[in-house]
Amino acid sequence: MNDTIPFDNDPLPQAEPQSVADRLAAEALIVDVDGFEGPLDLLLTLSRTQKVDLRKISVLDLARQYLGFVEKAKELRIELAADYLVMAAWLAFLKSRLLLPPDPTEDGPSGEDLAAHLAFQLERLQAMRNAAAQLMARNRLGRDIFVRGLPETVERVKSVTYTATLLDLMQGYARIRTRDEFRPFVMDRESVFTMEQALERMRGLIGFAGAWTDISVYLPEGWDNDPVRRRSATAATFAASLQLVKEGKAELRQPGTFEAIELRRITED
Amino acid sequence: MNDNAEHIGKEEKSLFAAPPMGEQERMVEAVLFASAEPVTVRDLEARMPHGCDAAEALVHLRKRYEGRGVRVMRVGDAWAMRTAADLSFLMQKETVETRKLSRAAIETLAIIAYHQPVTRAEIEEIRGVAVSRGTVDQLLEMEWIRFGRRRMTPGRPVTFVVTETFLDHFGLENARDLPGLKELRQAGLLENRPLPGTPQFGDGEDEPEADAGQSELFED
Amino acid sequence: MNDNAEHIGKEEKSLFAAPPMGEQERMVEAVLFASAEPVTVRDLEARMPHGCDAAEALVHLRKRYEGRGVRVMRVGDAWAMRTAADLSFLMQKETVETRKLSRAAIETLAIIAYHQPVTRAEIEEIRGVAVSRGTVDQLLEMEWIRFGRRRMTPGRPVTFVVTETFLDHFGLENARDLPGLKELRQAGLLENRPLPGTPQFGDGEDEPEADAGQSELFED
Repeated sequence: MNDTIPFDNDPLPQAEPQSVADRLAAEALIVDVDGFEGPLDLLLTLSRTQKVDLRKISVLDLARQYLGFVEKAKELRIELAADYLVMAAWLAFLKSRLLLPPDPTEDGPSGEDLAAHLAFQLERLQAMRNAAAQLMARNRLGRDIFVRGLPETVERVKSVTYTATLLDLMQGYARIRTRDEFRPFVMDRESVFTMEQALERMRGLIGFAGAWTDISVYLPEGWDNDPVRRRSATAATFAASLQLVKEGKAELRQPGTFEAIELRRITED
Repeated sequence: MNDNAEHIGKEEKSLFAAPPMGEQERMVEAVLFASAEPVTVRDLEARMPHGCDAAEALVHLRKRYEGRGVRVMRVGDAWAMRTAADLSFLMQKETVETRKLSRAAIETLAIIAYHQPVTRAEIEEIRGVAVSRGTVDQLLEMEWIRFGRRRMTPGRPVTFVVTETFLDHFGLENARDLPGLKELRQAGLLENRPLPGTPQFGDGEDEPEADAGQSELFED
Repeated sequence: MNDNAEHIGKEEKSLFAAPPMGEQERMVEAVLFASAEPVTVRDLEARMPHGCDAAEALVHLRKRYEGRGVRVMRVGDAWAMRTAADLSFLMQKETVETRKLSRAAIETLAIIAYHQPVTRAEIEEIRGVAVSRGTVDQLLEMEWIRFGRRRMTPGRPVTFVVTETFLDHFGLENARDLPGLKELRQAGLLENRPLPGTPQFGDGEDEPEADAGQSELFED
């Protein structure tokens, strides 16, 4: 790359463009400064005045042109954005590096390396611009190429498949067939005489029990024929009797094992 | 000629002969493809270079698409391209979702399988709950049950039986292969012991009925 | 066979041979024809009967439409039918007014297309100017670019890549077909060359990823 940067011994120390046409062009550039997309864009435009392949561009010339442009802008009191000035400073530095013989004590990249990089950046930007132009010039959808005018939408059909296994089936059947066996326990109220019922009945009757009386006398009517009903009524009446004894309203006695249980009221005096 | 036609503007073209029929056919093809609505012959010709015969191009185009996945169709007095009717299934994206049959459906199905032929009233008696129309319809639709002979009782109620599809699905040779209550119990599907004296289906008493069912299982 | 195939459910169909290639070609034709969007081979096969080879059917179909008014075009991993470019003069009616893109947007788009995956900093480095948020947003909104993988460098910057919509719009089969891509690469103009003397992150580290760029273009 180095050989592509000609070190012309340009006698003109200042950055003035060489011809009237160039000068006019530079002024046109300044007027148009807002139209540039940054310093690189400006450099690329300036490089066109060299009318050479970007690979053979004279970066030194370009730096001069740019610095001249910035000078001119200052004279015309045109405010340049900061990045234009940063580029100007950098190009001034590059220019000095390119013009002065390399200082062996200094490290860092040589002027040639920096110049080559700038040339590369310009070439790459130009290449991208060309590519963009080529891209935009392609046959484009909606302008040159067209899609189906009446697209058919894909209908989404959701179908549901139901499944069941033989086990499901058998379990289902088993569930139904055994429902009776599984039914919750419910007392058969028909044949049950509760203690509460017996107690209520006995409270009403106890007043008359001045003498010892067999508690079977207190069984409600109609509960002594059916054995199931009699059992329930007997148990309830006995439990109610115990309750009355507990309350101190009656006393109980049983003369002997399996003999009749007798009840008598306690008179309060 | 073909190349020329592309480089010469519309106005100049009219000075020359119309493009060859093959080219006209391509034009009609592209317009019909890209147009959002059917296009009349007049519209076609208005868009095509001077001297074109859209009607003739359409005849060729139509022939070209015969038997293809796309058809050239007449819509009123206009023309349009449409996908072939027999390929309409491609325009649907099917998603199949597998769901478990509801408990009501399984129970109804089980009763039909074990007691067929069985009437709706009998199913309700066994389940102890009304059988919804949807449940029976679903099973009919799945082709797991079908109507059997009418019962020769007052009202001549319709009966239900299971189908061959049902047997296929459950891997049964016939409905008699369904395990009886005894086997269900042995398999641990029934845990408690039955109350003494409760008549059991599939235990002896039901056999003749089940047998009768089988004979008419695949009647038509 | 054909008739049968239509009456048998999808699962059972797999037991039979796939439809003949001519039939498969018709199916692909119908699906591509009906869709305005490119359709992937995978989508095609998902919609076609089991055992179909959409890729092979596409080869036949593409040949069949060669030179027609409508073309079968590849767009990345997908396929679409589009009118032939030389017939655009017939389509004034269908022409879509595209939003005019700014010069910055066009350049940014080109840089993303040619350098993808590329970070915002890299775009700015190439253009020598900051990329405005609006420019990127516009391209994202048009679905011409999307976010790619994050770069494995400090800050894990996001990258941009072009989309299938981009390819479709510009009639590109894939991003490798970008005009002049090979020449640009050979000229070293797609390299991310750092300014001499400045340490650059991800030197070398990025190379394999940049290479992978083309292949991972349509990663999911």
